[in-house]
Order: sequence, then C-alpha cells, then structure tokens
Amino acid sequence: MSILIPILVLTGVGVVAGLALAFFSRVFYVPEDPRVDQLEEALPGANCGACGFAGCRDYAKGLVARNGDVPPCPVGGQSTAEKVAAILGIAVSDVEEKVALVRCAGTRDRAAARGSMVGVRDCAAAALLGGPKSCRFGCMGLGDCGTVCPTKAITVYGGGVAVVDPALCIGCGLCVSKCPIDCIEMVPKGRRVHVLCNSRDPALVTRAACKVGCIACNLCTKKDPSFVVASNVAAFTGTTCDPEFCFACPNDVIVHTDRYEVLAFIESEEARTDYEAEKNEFKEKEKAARAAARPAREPKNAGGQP
Amino acid sequence: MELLLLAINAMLIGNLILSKFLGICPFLGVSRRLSTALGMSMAVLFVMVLASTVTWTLFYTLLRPLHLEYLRTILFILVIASLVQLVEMVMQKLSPALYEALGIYLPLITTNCAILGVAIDSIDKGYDFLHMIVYAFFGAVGFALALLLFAGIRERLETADMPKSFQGAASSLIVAGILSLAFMGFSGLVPG
Amino acid sequence: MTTHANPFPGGIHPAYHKDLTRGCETVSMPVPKILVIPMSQHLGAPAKVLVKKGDLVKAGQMIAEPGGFISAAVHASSSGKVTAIGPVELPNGSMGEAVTIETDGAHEWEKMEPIQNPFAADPKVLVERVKAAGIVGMGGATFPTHVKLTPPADSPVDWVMLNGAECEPYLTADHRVMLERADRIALGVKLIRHIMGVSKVSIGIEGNKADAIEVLKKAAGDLAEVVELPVKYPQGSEKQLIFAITGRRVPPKKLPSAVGVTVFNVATVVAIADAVIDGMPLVERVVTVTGSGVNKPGNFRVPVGTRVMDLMEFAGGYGDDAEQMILGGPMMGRAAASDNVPIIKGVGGVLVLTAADMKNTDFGVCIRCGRCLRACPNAQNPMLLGQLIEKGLFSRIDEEKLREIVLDDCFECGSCTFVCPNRRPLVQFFQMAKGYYRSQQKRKG
Amino acid sequence: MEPRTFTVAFAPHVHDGSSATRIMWTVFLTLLPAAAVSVYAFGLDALRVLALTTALSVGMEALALVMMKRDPRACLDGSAALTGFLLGLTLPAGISNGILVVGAFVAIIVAKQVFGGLGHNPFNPALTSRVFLLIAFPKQLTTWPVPRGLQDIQEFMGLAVTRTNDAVTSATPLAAIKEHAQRAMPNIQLNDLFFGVHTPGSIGEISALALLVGAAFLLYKRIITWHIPAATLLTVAVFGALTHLVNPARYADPFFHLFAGGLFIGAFFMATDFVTAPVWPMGKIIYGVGIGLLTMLIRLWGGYPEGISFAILLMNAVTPLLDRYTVPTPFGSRAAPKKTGGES
Repeated sequence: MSILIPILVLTGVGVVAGLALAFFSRVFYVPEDPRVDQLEEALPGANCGACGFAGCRDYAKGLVARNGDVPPCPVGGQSTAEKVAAILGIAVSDVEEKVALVRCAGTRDRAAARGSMVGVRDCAAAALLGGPKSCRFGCMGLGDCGTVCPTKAITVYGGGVAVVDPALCIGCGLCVSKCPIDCIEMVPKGRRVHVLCNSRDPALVTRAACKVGCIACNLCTKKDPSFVVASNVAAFTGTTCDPEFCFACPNDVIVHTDRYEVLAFIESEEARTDYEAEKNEFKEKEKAARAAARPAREPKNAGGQP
Repeated sequence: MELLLLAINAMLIGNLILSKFLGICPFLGVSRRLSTALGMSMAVLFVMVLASTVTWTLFYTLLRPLHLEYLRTILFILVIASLVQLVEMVMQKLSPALYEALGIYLPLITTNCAILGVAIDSIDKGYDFLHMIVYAFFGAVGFALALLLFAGIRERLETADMPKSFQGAASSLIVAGILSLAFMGFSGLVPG
Repeated sequence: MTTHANPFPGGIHPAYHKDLTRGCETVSMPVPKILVIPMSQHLGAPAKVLVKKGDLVKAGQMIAEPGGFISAAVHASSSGKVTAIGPVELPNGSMGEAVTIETDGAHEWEKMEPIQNPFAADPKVLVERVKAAGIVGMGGATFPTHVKLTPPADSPVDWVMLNGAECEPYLTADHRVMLERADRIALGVKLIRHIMGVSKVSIGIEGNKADAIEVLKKAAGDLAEVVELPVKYPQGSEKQLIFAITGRRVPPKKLPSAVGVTVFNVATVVAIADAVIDGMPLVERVVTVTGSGVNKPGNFRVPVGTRVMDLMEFAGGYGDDAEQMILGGPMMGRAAASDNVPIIKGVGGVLVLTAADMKNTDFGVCIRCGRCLRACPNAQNPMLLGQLIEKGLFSRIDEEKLREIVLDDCFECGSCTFVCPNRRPLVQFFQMAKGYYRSQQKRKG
Repeated sequence: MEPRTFTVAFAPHVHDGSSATRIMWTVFLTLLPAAAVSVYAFGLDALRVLALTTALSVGMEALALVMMKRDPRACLDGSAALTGFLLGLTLPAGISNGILVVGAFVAIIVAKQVFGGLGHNPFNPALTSRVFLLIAFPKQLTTWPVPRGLQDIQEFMGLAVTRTNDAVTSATPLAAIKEHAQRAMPNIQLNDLFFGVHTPGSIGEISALALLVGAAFLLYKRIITWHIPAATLLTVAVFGALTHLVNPARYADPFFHLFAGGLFIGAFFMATDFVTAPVWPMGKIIYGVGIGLLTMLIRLWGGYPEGISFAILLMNAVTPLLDRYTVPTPFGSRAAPKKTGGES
C-alpha cells in the first residue's frame, strides 16, 4: 500500500505535465519541414558559404523554400545534386564541376616590379596601392586566396604566383570572391587547356609589364576556334585541343595540362626548358610544312600538323 | 535587509557559476555572443523562478505531507524537464531567431544543474516562499551576470591571436577560472 | 566680425615643416616636352576624349568633355600634337585613360571669351563657364565645382566657406596662393556671392598663416570675414571646418549642404575668377615641391599633365637619399611607385622623403591605449574596427553596426594611424574594409 | 631625366614617434620612486622580490614566445617587465622565491600568453597573479615585515647597526582596522601612510607620495587619463566619508581609506592598464566608480582586509561590456542640424 502513494504521486504529476505540454504544443505549434533536415544530411557539410547562403543548413532551407530553384551546391557536384533532387522530388539538373585557376604565370623574373612596397601583408591591401607588379591584372602573390581556401589547395610558390592544386580544389569559389583583382576563374574540371593571363590592358601596356602576358595577337584563335579573344585577353572555351596548338602562342601563355601541370609550367625550370625545346621543334616542323606547302600553292596550313 | 543580504549572497558570493560551479554547460556553450547570452539568461531566469516555485509548492504540499521527501530529486527533474519543453515551444513561436541561436542549449537547460541546484538548495536551506523566490530570482541574475561578463570577454577574445591549443574551450575555462578567482573577493561579505 | 572658432574633438599636432617652402614665391614652370593629361582628374565619371591621335591642339583647348553630370571637362595645358591616347598610371596608383601631348614650345592659346561685366550676367551663364573651364575642387577631393555652385533646391545654402586651412604638413601651395592672389580670391568671392546668392562668406585660415590672414582681411574687406582657425590637423576637413566657423555639425553620411554650407578651396576660387574674368580654363595649378629628399624646396605653378619627373628636373632634382615620393601631403597623400605620373588638378604637393624620414611600417598588436580614439576627429572607434578588419570578422562589424556608425563616415584623415604607438595601419584597414563592402555590393546588385 | 621608382607605403606617411615599448618602459620608470621607498623601508628583501619577479616574468615571456614560435625578442617590449615589476610591488617583502616563480608563471603564462600575449589578456596579469597567490598561499601573502629603514643596506655595507626592532612582522593598517575597528586608529598616523617608510604593507603600496609622483608624470605625459583614478579615489573618499559619518566608531575616516593599502598603486597603475581598462571616457568613469565601490565593499564588510585587487579584477571583466555600451556619439550626430532644409 505504501508503495502505491509515491507511484501515484509521480504518475499524477507526470500525467499533469504531459497534458499541459500537449496543450501548449497545440497553442505554440510551429510547422517545420522535415525535408530541411534530410537535405542538410545530404549536403557536404563544409559550411563554406560558396552557394551564397550562410552555411549548409541555410542552403537547405533555401532549397525547400524555393523548391530547388537555387544555384546547385558547387562543392557537392553531381552526386549531391542527385540526392537533393531526390529529396525534393524534382528533376536533376546537370552540374558542371569546376575548379579554380589562377590566370597568371607572371613570376617575379617575368613580370616587372613596380616600386617596392612596405607595410603590406596581403593582396587586399596591396591592391589599394596598385599592386607590387607593373601588371595590374596579374597575381600579386600575397596569398589571400590561400588563406580562405578550406582545403589548402592554393599555394604561393617561389615565383610569387599562386597556383591551385586541382586535386585538392573542391570548387567552392571562395578564392574567386577573395581575389581583389579577379585573377582567379572557375573552370570546368575537365578542361585541359588554360590561358594563363588575365591582363585586359592593350598589347603595348601588357608587353611592357610582363614577358608572359597575353597580347591578344589572335594566333591561337586561328589554330582552334575554341580560343576566343575578348577585352584584350584570350580564353579557351572548349575542353581540349591538340597540344601543339599551344605552341602557337608567341608569349608562352597557354598551357596544355596533358603535357605540363600548371604548377610545373609556371615554376619548374626543367619544364620550361622542355617546353622551349618542344616549341622550337614545333616551329621547325611548321616552317618545313610551310616550305613544303608553298610549291603546291596551298593557301593555308591546316593546323600545323605535318 | 535580510532579503537584500540574501539577494547579494545569491547573486555574488554564492554565484551559481563562479562559486558553486553549477550550470557550466550553457556558460561555455552560449557565451560566444552577447545577444544569445542575454537570451539564454532570460530563459534561465524564467525557468529558474518558475521551476523553483513549482517544486517548492509541490514539495510542501505534496511530498512533505505524504512523507515522500526522498522523491524530490526525481520529481523535480520531471517538473523542470516539462517546463523547459514549454519554454522551448514558446520561444520557437515567439522568437525563432533566438531559438535558432540557442540551438541545442535550450533543451539542455533541462539538465542545467543550476536549476535543480537552486530548487533543492532552497528546500535544503528551509527558505519560506518569499525567500525562495528571492533566492531563485537573484541566483538567476547572478547566472546572467556571469554569463554576460563572460560573453563580453569572449567576444573580445575573438580578435586575439591565441595559440591554437588554447582556442575555444581551453581559454574559456581559464577565463572562467580567473573570473572565479575575482569572485572569491566577495567571500565573507555576508555571513552564511 | 567674429573670429571665434570652435575646436572640433580629436585631432593631432604633427610637425608641420612648413618653413621649408613658406617663404618661396611661386615660380612658373616652363611647359615641358611631354604632357600626360588624364581623363579622370576629378570625382565622378571620366571625361570623354574629343581629340584623336595626331591632332594638333592649342593651350586651353578642351580635349575632353564631361562624361556625366558629376564630371568635368579637361583642357590641353599647352599647344602641340596628340601622340597617344591610352591608359597610363595615375597618381593614385590606378590606371586611367590619358591624352599624351608632345608640346611644340609655342604655347599658343585658345582661351574662352572673357565674360564682360559678370556681376550683371545671369548666374547660370557663370556656372556654365565654370563647367566649361573644367574647374574641380583643388584641395584634393576634386569634386566638380559647377555641381557645388548649384545646390539642389531642397537644401539651400546660406553660408559659403573658403578653405584656406591647409592643415596638411609640408604643403604651402594654398598659403602662397592666398598671399599672391588675394585680389583674385576677393574677386572670386564676389562672383560666388553673385552666383549662389548668399551673403555670408567666411574664409577659414589656420593661425600659423598670420600673413595670409592679414592680406586676405585687407583684400576681402566686407565681402567675407576671415576666421583664424586653431592649428590642428585635420582642420581643413570640410566637416571640421564648418563646425569651427559656424558651430553647425554636419550629420554623419551627409554633405555640408545638409546644414546649408558649401566649402570651396581658395585655389578653386582663384580658378573660378580666372575662368570668368580671363576666360582661362583650369590648366595649371600651384604645387609645393618639398621634403628632405629634394634639393631645392619651393612652390611652382605647373601645367596640368606635367610628369613629376619633369617637374622635379626643373625644381632642382632629388637628393641622393630620396626614398619615397608622395603626391599630396604626408597625411593623406599617396606614395607613388614611380615619378612617371602626371600632376593632376587635385595634387597640391610633391613631397619627397628620405629613408630617415620615412615611418617604420612594422606594426604590432593593438594595446588598447586609446590614443586613436582621442585623435579621431569623428569621435569614432578606429581601435576595435581595425582589430575586426585585421581578423576579417566582418560579421561582427555588421552586427555592431560599426560600418554604418564608423566606416561610412571615416574620411581617412590618418590621425589614428599617426598616433598609434604600435604603428597599426588603421587607415589601410579601413580602406580594405571599404573595398570589401564595395565588392559585396557589386556582387549583390 | 629618367623615371625612377620609389618605395610605396600607406598614408599617413608620418608618425608622431610614439611606441608601445617606450610607453611600457615609461610606466616602469614612474614606478621607481615607489620601489625606491620600499627598498629604503624593507631593505634588500624588497630589491630581491622586485628583481626576481621582473626577471622571471621576462624569462617566462621569452619561454612562451619560443613555445608559440614567435619572435622571442618581443619579451623585451617592456610589457612583461612591467607586469613582473607590478606583481613584485603588490607582494610582501619577505616572500619566498618559490612563490615568486609561481607568481610569474601565473601572471605571464596563464593570464597573458594563453590569450595571445600583449593586448589580448582580458585580466590584468599582475593582479590575476596576486589574487591567485593570495588565495593559494594566504599565510605567506599576509605576513608583512615591518619596515626596518636602512638597516639592511647599512649592514650589507658593513656599517655598525643596532637592531632596535626585532618584531619582524605586523598587520597592515587595513588589517588592523578590520580586526580592531577604530581602536587601532590612534596607532596609525596618516603621515606614515602618506610617506610610507614606517607602515607595513606590500612593497609598492606603502608610500602614497612616491606613487603620486609617478602618477603625476604619467598624467603629464598623457599616458593615462584622469578618469579612472579620479573616479576610483573619489568614490572611495565619498563612500568612506559616508560610512564614517554614520558610525565613526566602527568605520575609519576617508583619508585613512585613501592612503592606506594599495588604493593608489591600484587606481593609478593597475586600473589604468590599457589592455584591461575601458577606452571611452564614460566607460572609464563607470569602471573607476565600480572599482571604488567594490574596494570599499570588500574592505568594510568582506572577508579580506584589502579589496582593490579583487575590485580591479572584477571590473576588468566588465570592461568589454563598458566598451560596447559607452561609445560616444560620432561627431555631428549629437546636435540636430540647425537648418532643416532637405533633412528627412
């Protein structure tokens, strides 16, 4: 009998509390979509903010609120997009995975310096003073991009130019927004050919500032229409091209990543020597082909292949 | 005068966080921003006064007459848990931003030992209803004071070049330790 | 008339070094072989080029027209042939389009028609003339003057102020203008009174230019009161000047016209008078060449577009240990990377410092000494803001509304950085933060 | 003439020449008079304590900097030396060397370098350490040697000395008052408190005069502002006067409270520590008033005879809040423009 009283007391209080809570949960009911939690689960969870939302949960809410009508998560790529689409019950849109590319090869020995700077420790500050190089579009090499990179994919090597390691890059795009001179571009992951110059100055100015600047000579566009020249600088829009086309560039601005990693192309002396040798070979071949073609009165050599 | 002394005692000398070391979880958890610390303080203030009132009443109307004093811990926990659920619902409805900011720490008030501590303490010390209210209220104010001071310091430490190993909880605990040292100065201020 | 001046909060007392050039009469510099005339010498849209490569131009010929409402015309400073039109490095370190003229040495003029009897003329005609003459604020802000002369109807101006404070250390260009062209200033005041229809004109001059105060008092007579200002940097900043003379406080983020005041630099007023009376556009200005790194400090009347290297050659060259070249004063002027940059309308000084004079730029942490807070003329919080920007805690800045309260109103006078015992580059931090917010805005809109 | 290039830096290009290091060493120098008095009063023991705390602190700082892979030369920037010196000044002269090592460790490592070093410590390192020692070693920290004049030094120099006073320790005036209330008063001369050569106490606190000399220099150099010391001293005086008026038999008069104990060194040298004090004038005044109130609260009714260290430490914790909520209005926003044309 005596054991019953405490049991009753506890049960009674519990029932009262339970009923009160049930009542109040009606009064203060706030609807919440369970899909938000599912979506958050499906997202990479890097909370990098590259999508424009403040973290993955925010992005999930945005997805739910606009029923998927927001830019895809740049980090998660195709697989995440599929999961998101499954949860939301919408069709999968194709996501192009991208990686960052620093469009500059103007290392210290190639790009002219511009005065000496003191008291400057990062790109944002240096940009206010006009930058350490004569070229105002080139990488300043002070590494702001590297500090924001969540995967430490960007390093400034000895030459004073930041280089992205495509293997580490998750394509979040934070470096692009950080770079004060817009020297970094997101390029499709599969692209093999890159124009490593960002100078939108006219040819004369670019040439005075840097040995490896794009002077918009249009020689590359003649080789392959995937090259386009706009605002005084060339860009490659396709996926790949004949590696030899790159040798057409008089200032060695174009790299084919099947032949040379971007890093080696910019930093390694050896790769440079190899490149020079190959380029000379290519030029010889082209000259020979032209000589061979001339008697036949062919108007044009199609693409420099023998 | 006696109530004033009790208030000072509850707020400063016997500060829940800094001299009784109760409620450390929210103290470390929601002290990163002043605004959330303020919200947490308010929630704790509300729950603490309410919980103390309810538990005190239950104790003296139900347990004492039935000689079930030994049930108080489990009963108090039950009551506090329900109250926290209630606060959570109210807050989610009325202030979603604060609800988001407090996050997991809001339900954790349930296990905030400060609440249970105050409820049991006021029984142990044999306070009457008025003293119990004053004790709970100023105990919560002391909790809020410590939390706000701490949040201010942590906001300031955001700009500090702390060594990696001390960032976060490590330095927070050291700050809490020093604060606690400083609160030792109040010892002996009020006898009892 | 009263000469009482209200001291503004904060401010600093740097070493002025004005004795170097205070007594140097202005020397006119002959036209150099090459003139590089940028299209963007003013605040607002760049001017639109009217000439082509190979054109022959005369001195005073308009070579570019205003590119928008807030913009100004640009004129050739001498006669010669246009040899290039393209981007060059500007004094502020950026690149901008410029017309390069190879001068012929004849210096043939093509002036505008002088306006006869200007005080009977319609003020609109006079404003048109100021616009056609390409006049901009010559104190450094380079705001187009014709815009200032026509305040919008909803904020009428009842008090015009002439800024002769010249609070920047080293510079004496305005001082010399006041001494040598006091009559022109008086004439300019008369014109402004006519154009704007105001009766109250004050000329504010810092107390360390007693001779200029004397001369202007005599020249201005009843046209304007001359107010002796306390010697304190940044006394020449608009808001501080207005407070000193009128006691009116310009609210944060507002223009002086919000309290019914407009401020003109003294040199600008001379340019207005020159344009109306002589029909002469703004093609030259007085520049102080000074500092420990020059051989012969002095004041020079320089054609706009003269490259600094040409000016320095004429002025006596650099000392052996010249290390830093600053266009403008040492507080707000910009260090140029090379002297192959043109003198433009807003550059009042070329200051060359030796390594010994240069500030050590190694900076340390904030020790919260509070000197910057006491130096800030806007009573703001450079300390916390600097720390937050250094750590990139922009969310905190937004949260505490520091951007609205502090950053938007900071005019980068440099007082905080001047007094910081750990030499923290606070102004640089603020510029970075402003850049950050600008880029944020761009991304949003 | 060929174009030439120059060094580029940020505006402003000139500087007033001040430096944090110089400020630190200036504060250090202004403490020397007080140190000199205590060496006179307590003999070589005081010198030992001061030299040891200073040297140990600089050593700890160097150690911490090396461990954090920062430039260890920064240990000579004066801040560590100042912290050590201040710590020494708050300790009794006869304290043992072991405690000094612990003190320097707490001050430099725990209270300062853990938070990133100079500029970031939320609490005054010297006071944190003192309070820590007071709680950890209550006996040693409250054993006050009686000043012995120059005996020590005379002895050291081989001069003839007649030892007149062999009672080595005694209570401080504040402790005496606490224990015996007003009955202790006749034995305590305000003169002694002011000049300090005869009263027991911690090394730095005994002579109000010497501290005032140093403080006057700091104020003249504008290294510290008047707000904090003035607010603190005034609060203590007013509070002391009020309580004295209410019950003269129990509470000492305000002058006693002003000159006794560590109020002067606290108000002028500890509370004004840049890093841990509020920056705005209004905040400084609230901070000073708070220190004064808490000091008196602890002195009159608390468990400890002296409360200034606790008071400053407690108010240090309030500093971030004061900094945030006492910001003055920016120039121009206070007064509405006289002309309202175009104003929204």
